[in-house]
Amino acid sequence: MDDLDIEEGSDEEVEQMTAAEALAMVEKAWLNEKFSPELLPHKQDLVDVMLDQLNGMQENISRAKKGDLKASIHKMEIDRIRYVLASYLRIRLEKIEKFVHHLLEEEAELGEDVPSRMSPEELQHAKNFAANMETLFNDVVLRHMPRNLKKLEGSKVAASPNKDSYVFLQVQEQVDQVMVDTAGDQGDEAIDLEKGSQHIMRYRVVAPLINNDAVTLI
Amino acid sequence: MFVTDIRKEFYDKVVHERVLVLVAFDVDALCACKILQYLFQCDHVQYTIVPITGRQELENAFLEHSEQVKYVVMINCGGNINILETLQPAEHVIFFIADSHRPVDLVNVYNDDQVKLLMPTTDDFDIPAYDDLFKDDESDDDSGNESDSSAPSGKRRRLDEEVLERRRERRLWEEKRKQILLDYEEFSTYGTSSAMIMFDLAWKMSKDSNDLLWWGIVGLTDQYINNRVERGKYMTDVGDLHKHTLRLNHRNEDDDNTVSVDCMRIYFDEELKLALYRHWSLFESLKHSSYPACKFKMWTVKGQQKMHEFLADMGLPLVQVKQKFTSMDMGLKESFKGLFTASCEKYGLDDISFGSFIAQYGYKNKLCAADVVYAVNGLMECVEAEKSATGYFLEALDCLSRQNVKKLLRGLDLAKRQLTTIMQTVHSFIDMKQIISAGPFLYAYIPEGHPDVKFFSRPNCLGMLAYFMQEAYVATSRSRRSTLLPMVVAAPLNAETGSALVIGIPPKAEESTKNFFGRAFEQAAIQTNSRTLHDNFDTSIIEMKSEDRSKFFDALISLLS
Amino acid sequence: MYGEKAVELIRQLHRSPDGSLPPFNEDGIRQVLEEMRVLFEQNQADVNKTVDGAPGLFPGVQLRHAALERNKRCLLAYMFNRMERLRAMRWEFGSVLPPDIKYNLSEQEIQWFSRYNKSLAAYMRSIGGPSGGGLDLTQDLKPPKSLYIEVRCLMDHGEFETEDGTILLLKKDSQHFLQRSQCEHLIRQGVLEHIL
Amino acid sequence: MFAPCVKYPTRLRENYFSIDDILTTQEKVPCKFQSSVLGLGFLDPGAEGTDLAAGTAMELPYWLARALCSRKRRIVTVEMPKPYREGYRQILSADANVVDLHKLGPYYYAFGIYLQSFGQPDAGEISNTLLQTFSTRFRRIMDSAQNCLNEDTTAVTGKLDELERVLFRVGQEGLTAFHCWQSGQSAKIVPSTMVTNYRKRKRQDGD
Repeated sequence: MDDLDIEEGSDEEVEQMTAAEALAMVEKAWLNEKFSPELLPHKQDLVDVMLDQLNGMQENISRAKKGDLKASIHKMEIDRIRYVLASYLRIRLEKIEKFVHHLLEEEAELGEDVPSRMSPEELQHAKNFAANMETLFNDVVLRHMPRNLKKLEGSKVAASPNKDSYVFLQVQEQVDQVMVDTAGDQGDEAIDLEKGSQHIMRYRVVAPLINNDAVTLI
Repeated sequence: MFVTDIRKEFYDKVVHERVLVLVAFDVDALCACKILQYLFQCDHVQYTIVPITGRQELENAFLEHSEQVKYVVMINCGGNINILETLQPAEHVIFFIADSHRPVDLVNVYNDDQVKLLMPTTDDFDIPAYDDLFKDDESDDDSGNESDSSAPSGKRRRLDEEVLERRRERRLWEEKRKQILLDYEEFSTYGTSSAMIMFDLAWKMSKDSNDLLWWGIVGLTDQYINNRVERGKYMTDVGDLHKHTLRLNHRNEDDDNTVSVDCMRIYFDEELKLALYRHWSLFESLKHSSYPACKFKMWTVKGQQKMHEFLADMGLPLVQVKQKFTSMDMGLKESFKGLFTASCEKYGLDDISFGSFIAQYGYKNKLCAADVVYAVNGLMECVEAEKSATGYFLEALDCLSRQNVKKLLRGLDLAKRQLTTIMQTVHSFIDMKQIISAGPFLYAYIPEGHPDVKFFSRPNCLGMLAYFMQEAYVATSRSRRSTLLPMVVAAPLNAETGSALVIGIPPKAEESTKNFFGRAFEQAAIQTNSRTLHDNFDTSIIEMKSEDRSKFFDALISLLS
Repeated sequence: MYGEKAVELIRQLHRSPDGSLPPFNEDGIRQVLEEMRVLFEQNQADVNKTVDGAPGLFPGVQLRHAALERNKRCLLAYMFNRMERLRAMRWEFGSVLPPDIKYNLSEQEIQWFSRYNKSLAAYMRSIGGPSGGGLDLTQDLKPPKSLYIEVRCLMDHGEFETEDGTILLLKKDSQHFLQRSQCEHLIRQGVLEHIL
Repeated sequence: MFAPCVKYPTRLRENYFSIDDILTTQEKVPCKFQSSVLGLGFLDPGAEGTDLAAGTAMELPYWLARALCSRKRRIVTVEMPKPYREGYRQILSADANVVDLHKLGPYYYAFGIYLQSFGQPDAGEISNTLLQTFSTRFRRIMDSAQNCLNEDTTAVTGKLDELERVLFRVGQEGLTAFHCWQSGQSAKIVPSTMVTNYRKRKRQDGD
């Protein structure tokens, strides 16, 4: 990995990163996505850069000699990166399809300059998915129902993520005064999260901390 | 041609290529295949493995899989048949043959470009000289070419004399060649185990480990158990492997505790000729192992008594002997081997032990090489309908891996069933006096309808039966001549097609594994127009139409008398 | 009782094992829709009568309304859960369904499947931007342990061309050492078995 | 395997499309009509006449009972189903482990929670019983899930409610995964379960 030049990466944000750093970030995003009940904001730039990287490596390898041990190691590395990327995107896709109505509703309510959780391509697929589902339901049953029942009520049928589920996390940067509602009725309590410590907490409480990289899910 | 540097001339040639590996149905071949797989996997050599039961399948498999393949490895198949003539390969295809079957086909030996024989030069091949076999150029075409004598008529007479002289020489040469070939091909036998050859390769590449060594050991033990190697040669090979064992396991001697229980440990030990006793009861093992069973004549009341006496002499209570070996008293289990060998000497079972190896890994698994051979073979020749023959071949291949101990345990059970069937068949044949001395050889025919007959439709199991029967017959026979007689056993192969499997084995008295039945079967078949199929790579095993059996055997008797 | 036919559709799905789809019950759906039609018409009539001053009809309207909603929920749930299984099949079987599974689908479900296929393919192609060449998410389902793996052929599959143009014959009981990425999908489809 | 990435037990949560939820809300509640319902007499097989008379007692599925009995309207009044009444509650508190919960209602817990919505006087006690029963049985279920590998578990699961079965399965999957990992089998790429099941069924049909 290290001897491969990543400076060509088109995006400005990730321009200065080394390949190893980029990979570490993708892996972090992957784990967070894997353990979070809701869809997290997309990391399309990272994905694009990594894929670019993969294609570059692939080309290098195709030029390598037969039986070159280095080529084998690079191939292995490619497989591994591809797995992480594919798994990351797969998890997102499953959440998108599962919570499609919920996400599209949220999307519709977004302000002008608030970025979407989904990448444009993911959003397109989500729209297709919702439209396909509606077409199917309409054609087979809804169309034939009495007139006041013909509509698919998105808000009623939408499945939404359970933000009250518990997650394991590791603290990356010290965060003070996190409000946690304790079990029972004693009300809320504030705790400090020490760097490096690990916790089990309700997702709802720590969700904002994931987005600014203060904690990672494990 | 023979390869002298197996690493340079074989491995380095194929290391970046795709290889087709054709593997015959025997334990040695499986072990060799395992070692080769390991080496290929280390170096990312892409390969395809195809199980091969016989000559016909060899041809089919080559036809089907050879597209784009430049390198073919054959394990325990292909050595004793003319590969180029049989397979008609394209010119760029190169065959690497590790095959313990002897004699090696002479065209294979003398082809320098396409056929590379992976066989140790230390083996005794007795290859006839090239000039005695092949005569190049002119002499080849003048034999049939009368028409090209366009020489002027004046010189014709002298020429004619020259030609006559040349023809006479030619005829002599051909007669001599024929005789040489006859001598060379008279006996079929076996050479060095292919697993040993592959282990040697691994060692030369410094890739050897206890796992690979174990496969080498099991391959060699397969030859020993199934009478494919003479005792002397076996001892030499065991000595060789013993050195490797010491080298790879020396660390364990000093600090036993530092080695994780998951590691495999191999050590040399005197092993008893008691099949599977660690996984059975001593009593069952004694009954089912040909050596003690025949020594005691276990099928007679007197024999049984003698065995009980023997056990009592050893100081082993019958209860202990009859229960599972694993649950025998600790003390007895430890001292048993010493007691046993001592009593054996007293009872004339001098030949009860042989040098072999034991592998140990984990807490539970302690296996001796011979038992592994029985188990792998039991699995490979399983006759249950659940899987096809090739399916069981692959099961057997699997069970050699340490992580598949479960499959090996199943193999042990299947092996017990094989041995039980063999023992019962031998007993009933002896009781009913169904083993016939046909004159020049002993003969037994397993009739159809026998419930366990399907076991003997597999060559190796039929072989085990033949050797057990021969030993039992010799033990009961008063005439000393019986030890000088070879034996032929036939068993039904396929009831629908009405075919039988026939095997011939050399006389008991003979130390050598040389077997002349391959040639004899061939001639008897030709003389009687019997419908036979010489498909097995071991030429002393053939298939034939059951209807042709009597005329075939009549011819065989007169041929050998 | 109202809603019985509808819940029977749900029970049918509940009984059928994971990964299978019972035949599309067109007749059952028609019957539920018919029940809904009748319920609706009776309610219309009762509402009209109530507007005209007839007393005591409200409880009946209430009951029928609940039944209508229940029927709708069951029908949609029937459709949705079938769709979910079909979606899972896209990931497990690939873009072409076995014929006897296809046989159990309605025309509209087949259409849904091909639209889903199309949208998914378009999405996978778009990954990595226009120059990225896409990423097949149906591959790489397990973290790779090694570049090459040993596989065993469980059935006669015929010829198979690997990435580098090599042609292999995948014949039952032959065993091959191949690049993992090239044969993973065949393992998933049960053609090959991964040998450790 | 597409599923393993996100494993929320949505099966157990209320959801418009949930099969389990639909089946739970299909469970019967004993009801008594407070007002007569005109023209729907046929719903009660024991009734005479075209109307359902006030005072008629019959069991209605939960979804219907709920629609007819709320704070706003009381077309019916409800009683707790037998398995949630005092008698069974006592049995459960005596030894919850031996009770066949599946027989008491395949969705015993979920349905019990739904029943709370009627605001019956013994709602609190029912809720206590559910909690007690669950925590008593949970230990045992997890214990047996962790201790029978490759065994026929129908004897154990037969007496479990649907929620418990899901938990049992999760426990078993964990155990199998652990054993796979232990024996080095976890790296093995396996055919998709759908494909395996599909083939199995096909083979059976073939026989």
